[in-house]
Amino acid sequence: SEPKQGGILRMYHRDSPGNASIHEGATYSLNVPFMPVFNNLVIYKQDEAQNTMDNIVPELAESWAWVNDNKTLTFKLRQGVKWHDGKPFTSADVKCTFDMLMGKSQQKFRQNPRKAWYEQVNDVATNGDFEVSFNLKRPQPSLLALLASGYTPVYPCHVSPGDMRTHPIGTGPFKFVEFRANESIKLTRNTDYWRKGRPYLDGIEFTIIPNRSTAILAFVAGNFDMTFPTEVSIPLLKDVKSQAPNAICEVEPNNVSTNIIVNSSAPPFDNIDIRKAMALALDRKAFISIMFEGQGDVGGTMLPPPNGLWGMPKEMLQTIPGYGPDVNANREEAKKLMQKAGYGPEKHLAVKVSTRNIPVYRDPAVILIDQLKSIYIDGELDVVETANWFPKIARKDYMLGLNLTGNAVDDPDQSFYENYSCGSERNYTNYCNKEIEKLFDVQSQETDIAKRKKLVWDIDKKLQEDVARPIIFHARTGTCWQPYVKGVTVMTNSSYNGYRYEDVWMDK
Amino acid sequence: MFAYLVRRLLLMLVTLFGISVVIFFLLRIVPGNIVDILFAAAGYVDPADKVDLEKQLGIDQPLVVQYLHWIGGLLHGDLGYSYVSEKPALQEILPRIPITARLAGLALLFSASIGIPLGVISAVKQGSRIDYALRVVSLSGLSLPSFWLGLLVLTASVAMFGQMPIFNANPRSFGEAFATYCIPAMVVGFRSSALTMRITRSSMLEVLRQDYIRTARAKGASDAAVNYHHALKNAILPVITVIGIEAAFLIGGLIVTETVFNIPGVARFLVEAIRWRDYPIVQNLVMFIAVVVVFANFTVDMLYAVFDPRIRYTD
Amino acid sequence: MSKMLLEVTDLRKHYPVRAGVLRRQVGTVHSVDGVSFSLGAGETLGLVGESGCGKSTVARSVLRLVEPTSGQIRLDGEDITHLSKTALRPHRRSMQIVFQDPFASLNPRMTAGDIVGEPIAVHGLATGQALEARVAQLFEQVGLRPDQMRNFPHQFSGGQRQRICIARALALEPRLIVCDEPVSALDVSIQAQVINLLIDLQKQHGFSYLFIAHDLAVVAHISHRVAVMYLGRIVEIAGKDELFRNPRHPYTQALLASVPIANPLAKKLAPLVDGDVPSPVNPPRGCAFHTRCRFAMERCRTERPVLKGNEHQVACLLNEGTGRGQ
Amino acid sequence: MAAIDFDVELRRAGAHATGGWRRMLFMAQRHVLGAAGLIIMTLFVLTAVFADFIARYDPLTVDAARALARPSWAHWMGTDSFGRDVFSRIIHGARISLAVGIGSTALGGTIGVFVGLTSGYLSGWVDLIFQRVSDILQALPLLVLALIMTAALGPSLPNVILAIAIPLIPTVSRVTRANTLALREQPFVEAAKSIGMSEVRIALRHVLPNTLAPLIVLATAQLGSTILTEASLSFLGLGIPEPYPSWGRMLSESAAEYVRTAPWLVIFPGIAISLAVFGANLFGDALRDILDPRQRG
Amino acid sequence: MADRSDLVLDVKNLKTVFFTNSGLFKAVDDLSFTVKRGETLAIVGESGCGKSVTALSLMRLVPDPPGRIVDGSVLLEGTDLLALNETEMRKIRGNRISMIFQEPMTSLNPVIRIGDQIIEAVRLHRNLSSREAKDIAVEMLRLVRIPEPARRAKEYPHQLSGGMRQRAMIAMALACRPALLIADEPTTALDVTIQAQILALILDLQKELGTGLVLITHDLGVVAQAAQRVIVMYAGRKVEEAGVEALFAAPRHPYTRGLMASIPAVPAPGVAAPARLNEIPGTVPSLVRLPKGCAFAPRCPLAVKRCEAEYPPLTDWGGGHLAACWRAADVAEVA
Ligand SMILES: Nc1ncnc2c1ncn2[C@@H]1O[C@H](COP(=O)(O)OP(=O)(O)OP(=O)(O)O)[C@@H](O)[C@H]1O
Ligand SMILES: Nc1ncnc2c1ncn2[C@@H]1O[C@H](COP(=O)(O)OP(=O)(O)OP(=O)(O)O)[C@@H](O)[C@H]1O
Ligand SMILES: [Mg+2]
Ligand SMILES: [Mg+2]
Repeated sequence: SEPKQGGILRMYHRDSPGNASIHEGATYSLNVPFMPVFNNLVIYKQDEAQNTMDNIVPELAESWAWVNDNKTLTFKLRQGVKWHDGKPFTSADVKCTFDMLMGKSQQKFRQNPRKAWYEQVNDVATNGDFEVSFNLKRPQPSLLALLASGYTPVYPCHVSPGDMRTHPIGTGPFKFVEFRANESIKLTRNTDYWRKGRPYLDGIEFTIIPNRSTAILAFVAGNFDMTFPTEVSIPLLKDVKSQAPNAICEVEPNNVSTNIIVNSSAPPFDNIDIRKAMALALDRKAFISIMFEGQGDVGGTMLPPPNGLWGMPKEMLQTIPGYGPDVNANREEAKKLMQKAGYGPEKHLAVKVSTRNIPVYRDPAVILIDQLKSIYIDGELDVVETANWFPKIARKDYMLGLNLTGNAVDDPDQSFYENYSCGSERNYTNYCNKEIEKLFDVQSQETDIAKRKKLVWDIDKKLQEDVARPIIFHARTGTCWQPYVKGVTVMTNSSYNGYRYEDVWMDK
Repeated sequence: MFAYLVRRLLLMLVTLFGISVVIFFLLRIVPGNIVDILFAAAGYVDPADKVDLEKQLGIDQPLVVQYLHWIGGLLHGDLGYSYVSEKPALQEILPRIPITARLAGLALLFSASIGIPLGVISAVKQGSRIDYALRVVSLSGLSLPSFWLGLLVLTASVAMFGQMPIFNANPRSFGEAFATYCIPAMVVGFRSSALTMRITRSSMLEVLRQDYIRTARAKGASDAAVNYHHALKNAILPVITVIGIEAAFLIGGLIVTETVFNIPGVARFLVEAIRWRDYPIVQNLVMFIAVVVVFANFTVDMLYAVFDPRIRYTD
Repeated sequence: MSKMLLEVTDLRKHYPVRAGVLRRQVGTVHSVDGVSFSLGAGETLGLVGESGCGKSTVARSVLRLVEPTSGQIRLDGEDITHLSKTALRPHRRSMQIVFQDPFASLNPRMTAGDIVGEPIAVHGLATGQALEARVAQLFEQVGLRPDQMRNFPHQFSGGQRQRICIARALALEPRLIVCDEPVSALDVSIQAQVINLLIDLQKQHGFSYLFIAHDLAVVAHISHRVAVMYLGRIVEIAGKDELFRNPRHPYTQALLASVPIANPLAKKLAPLVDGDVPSPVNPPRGCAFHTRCRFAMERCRTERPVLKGNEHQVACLLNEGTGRGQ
Repeated sequence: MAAIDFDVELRRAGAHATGGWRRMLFMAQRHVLGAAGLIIMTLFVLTAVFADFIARYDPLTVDAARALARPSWAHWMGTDSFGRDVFSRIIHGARISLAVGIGSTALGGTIGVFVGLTSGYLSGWVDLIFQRVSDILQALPLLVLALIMTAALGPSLPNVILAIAIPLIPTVSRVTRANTLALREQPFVEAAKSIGMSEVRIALRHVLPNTLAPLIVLATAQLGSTILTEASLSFLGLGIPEPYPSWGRMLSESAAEYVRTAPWLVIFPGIAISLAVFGANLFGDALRDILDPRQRG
Repeated sequence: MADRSDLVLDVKNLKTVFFTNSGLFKAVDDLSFTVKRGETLAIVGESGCGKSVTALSLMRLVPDPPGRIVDGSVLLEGTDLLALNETEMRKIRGNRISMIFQEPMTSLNPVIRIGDQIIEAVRLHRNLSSREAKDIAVEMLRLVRIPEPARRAKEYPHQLSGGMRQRAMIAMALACRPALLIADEPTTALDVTIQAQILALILDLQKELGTGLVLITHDLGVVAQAAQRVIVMYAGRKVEEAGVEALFAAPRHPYTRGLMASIPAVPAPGVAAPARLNEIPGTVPSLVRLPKGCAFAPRCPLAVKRCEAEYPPLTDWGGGHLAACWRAADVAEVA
């Protein structure tokens, strides 16, 4: 049926975000409520489930072009767009935004977690009010993918970063109304939106409910039109289905990998044999069956196909130690390695497995510890409060850590550089392999997708074989909404990019 | 009396000062600060940024300076700014207080209005079936984890009415007000009503053994007059104390209940603030709670004097 | 009065009444307000007076269980008023106390044997077998069976408990025993047993007793000399016979007249005084008794009488300080 | 006048129950609820002590194949999502919960008694300071204090015990202090003083034993509430961490996801907690009746 | 016991027991006595012999459990109190029969004003406005010689001294002009000088109102001064009853005699050294394990075989002097 205008979409929010500034955060708790306030230069098509290069569409840019041997990316900007406070949008705003992201401007973000995305950008230049160019040090086709992420909104020049944290101003389909920490976030329709006829909704209201059972109960009871995206675990999904059979639920990968960070700079895991043995001991199927009742994916660094664009094919994956189907055989091999390292049935290796005090971290850690028992490793869980987690990891004050890595964009550049390049802030394991790093650059510059894929697979395989940061699984989670909610698309290879909500409408 | 009041107030100030020291330094002992958390949320840290941020928030200064700064501000009514929301702490705390206050008030009311009469009945009928039944019920009230009770209530409400009481700051109807405040208050109050009942019972039993009860009987007073006029008047004193102490414990119960019922009151806010190491919020909130508790105790003492003519704080 | 065992001179014990913001002292309970007396070896001094007049406070002060505000306590000529706790310890052996309430005087969680043996153990006078033997001997001395040593206080009757208390007091072979109303809580027929026991023990060992009671007849029975207290002061002190034959203070006379005589043919009771005892916080100025005294003169309201006389001392302004004759 | 069966009345009053066992049996009859509480407590303690023998499975062994099994002969209380046997976890959980309950009560109690005794005995400055400190501790709500403590120390068994124990101190010390002050006035304490006994010895030998009865009553009541506090801390994410199967965490975590789909995960830990707390309170109540001399009929 | 119509109280074979966990306490065993209008009957005996329980039994206030009146009758002005139901009894309590308790400190409700406590007693039984009741209350306070009665009526018990509290108790007990007043050790907790005042007051008022008085005490001195007739109790039983002069002149029961001898008297002049008192050896027996025969036998210097085997019946030795002793005849001789 035809989309209808009107209605306020009521959604619960899982957690109170610290502030309202998307650029200063690294959690989709920020993207979901505040993406609707903004526009990007370009954006992944919001009604397509899979983020691909082909699905990128213009937003504040009307068009883009790669010029100068693919070293310059030029955008023609949309005219007549107004910020929510009425000021006109121009190229200066774009320049301001990216200068700030690159740390080049006077004003500073309190935190700037994605600075590394613009490593290859020399500068951003304006050409009149409605054209900007990104000048690169070397070709980087995937820059466009990064710009299309929900993490890359354009900020207004005339609003300070501090104000953006408390009262964001954007050009997007919804205007920010209020944000009451731990309570609610309210958005209202931007009647002046440049895209005529959008959004359909009169507004969006998020009620912050950190307690999951309360939230789900409220959804089931009809207090909400939609759950927080990708927050419904598999067991809860069953619960929802049984209580509200009409609700529509989708379970999709969210491109978050659960992995083990290994401190290879200190004993015992400085010993590659022990690292390898550990990798061999993993029974990934068991993790997936326990955590997702089977609905999860085994893969390497990159999200596996078909949802992921860059993941290794299955056959290739199975050649990596530890990925073979015969778990017992793997573990026999692992035991040998352990014995080589001096451990055995009489002499167990005591290991601390550190992780955050959140079920999605803790639960796989419990399984991990159980699995390590089979190869003479006695794991002890070391639960760390969020506040102390990062400093602890940064201090290298751990042996094994169980970690979750979310990928904002299904693109190797984002994953590889961030997590595996020497000296990267988020390379928690300090894995540093100059040869592989060279390969990162090679694949990054490759414009031929097929060739790039090959390169990426090889890199991914090597990373797994080095046991830098063994990937256990890629999770899947559910999103549910009431049957009258239409136009929701749950993206299948990212959970950061699909929340513009301008196409969502309610049939009631 | 006046001298007593002044003395009490002075002691209260000493206590509050002590609390401010304890809470301030306790929080600083807790490893991790807001900067760590912010960067943990961002998943990265640039040491220079970190230093900048610490400077900006003033947490690089010596603790004593920070403490004096806080207290100095407090005395001028300036509670500082929340590290997280960057809004004035007062502005964050103030709107949440009435919500929790209403909940707490209702819970106490519920606790007293159920607990006291049942306690009297149970004491008067000591050893009877009613007594046993009431005691078992009240004990089960004390044995249920309050979050569990809250969840049960919510689940039952959804299962039976297909509706869940979701907090609404400005209830439009009585039903909504009931759902918003009364149900959670009853969940909290249930536990403390059990306590109130028990203490009323034992206090009544104690009083019923007193000589003056026998005197009242010897006058020919009826059971009702003996129990409610002569006994309860005396037995109520310890009950008041317990209800006063409950006021402090209530905060604990409210933390859990506000979480379960998703009520944006101060109790849950406090927990969030502790998680975020949002010192300005935590410090000021704890101080606020302490002031309430200290005043509750004070009120109890004053009530004592009202109910018991023997106590006339003359010194 | 050369060889006195106990000499108490101008003993005062004031308890502060505190009030106000700074808990400043706003008043004083004049529990004991200038008491002097002495007690010879083998002698019994009776101390009577109404409830709250400071008898127990005198007793406790003598034993240094409370610290006197001022005054002097000499035991065997040695001033013990200001001795430190350690210096006092050896003297503790010379003086012991028996309290009024035999129920509260015994630790309910100790056996009778342990209670009686404790002083001996504390002073390291005996251990093991010797200790046991000594306790058994003490039990026999106060008329208890040694096999009762293993029983707990609640298994004894009131009179027996008071015997345990006496045995405990005897354990250190003191020369002075302060008896603070030792028979007030006992049954009439048991009271006589305990008094007899005390008299017998005195005859055997030559103890001195400071014997406190509110019952004149009991005091009269056991004492050689009797002191009458009123509101923290001794108002009259004399040999027993003298005092009963010739009470000079109007208060003593009222006390004597108020004792109901167990003879229906005797003169009926006629209360000689009206009203209640004033509070020791604000004792009346002048003679403390003037508010109830039938013979109060103008002078009594302003002037405080002092104890006068030799053998028979009295603090009364009547008849030039000799009190009202019979 | 209605006929009165003296024998029946006497039996009811317990006159026939003389001597050790019969007396205890009578007490059990008179305080049925208390006896029930004692039995529950004893069972839990035995369970905790012999957990290794009673539990049929390792409480920590994960087994994907048997995840979320309903209660059956093989798994009396079913299994959780990790395929761990719920019965075994509850059995082992008794250790944790009782360790928390008894540990924190004992720790808080001991310190509280020490503080209360010293404070009541020394009075003066020490007393004044102790009292102010306990005022301060009392004005900080228990859960808030526990929250900050666990946040400070990290959630581990000893830390949780400590965090729960500290708020107990002021309560216990106040009761002890009040008792001490009352006992100090008792003639038997004065008698001890008069024989030249040292103050410390008097405090330990005469005062302490006589404050014990009310403290035991207080402790049994506190025992229950500490177990509940642990559950609440677990609910707020600050309780005993995995892999220890604490009842509180078992309940609070499965309550969120499995109330309807796998209710056995919620029901059994819930019952275990309530039963333990219930038992402790029942026993505490009866103890109070028995130990309180004024209650004796 | 000549004129029955003159009797206020006629107690027959009263038996009150306590069912306790250490056994059956026969606190009052087969007790009979009468009180005439305006007469004072004293009940003496040592602690625990059942005096208070007797009083409570008359008021039907024995705590149940553990206590129970199991036998006998209590006729107050002809009505058997033990046959009344609770509501009827309530109308009589505080009205026709009232009581003053042993402990003036604890027997008044600490949180209710003195005046109000008296007013309550009045209004429970008289259909009066609160104004009128208040006047009566103040009048009663004046009657018991409390200075400034109107002001005192507004005070709380703790503001009064012990003696005044006992006066207030008396005022409350007499507010409805009862036919019978029971005074259970009304002066034991007071000082001698105050005791003398209170006793004189009670006796005065009794004379004035013509009330029958049961005066319970263990002080033979008080008995001698106040009573017309005396009952001596030992271990729950009446062992002797006589007119006060007859009793003091020639006690017929060895216990009474022992009691009289063991009470220290203000000494006669001339006795220098303290003299031993006559003591009754042994201790009061527990009420649970009473000997089969005479309860006093184990302590009795005159005891013979028969005493241990058979309980002696109360026998009239002339002039209404009753005693329960096999050797009552010999007592006088020995004395
Ligand atoms: N620790 C104390 N603090 C304040 N006042 C006290 C204290 N001890 C005793 N007093 C007061 O001192 C006065 C005398 O008390 P004391 O106990 O010596 O009297 P007493 O003659 O022994 O009385 P009783 O016959 O009742 O035993 C009383 O008014 C009492 O209230
Ligand atoms: N509530 C009770 N429970 C059990 N036994 C009781 C109870 N009240 C009284 N008794 C018993 O009844 C007996 C008589 O007690 P009662 O109070 O009449 O003695 P009394 O003569 O008044 O003594 P006193 O002079 O001490 O007041 C006592 O031995 C006592 O043990
Ligand atoms: Mg005294
Ligand atoms: Mg009595």
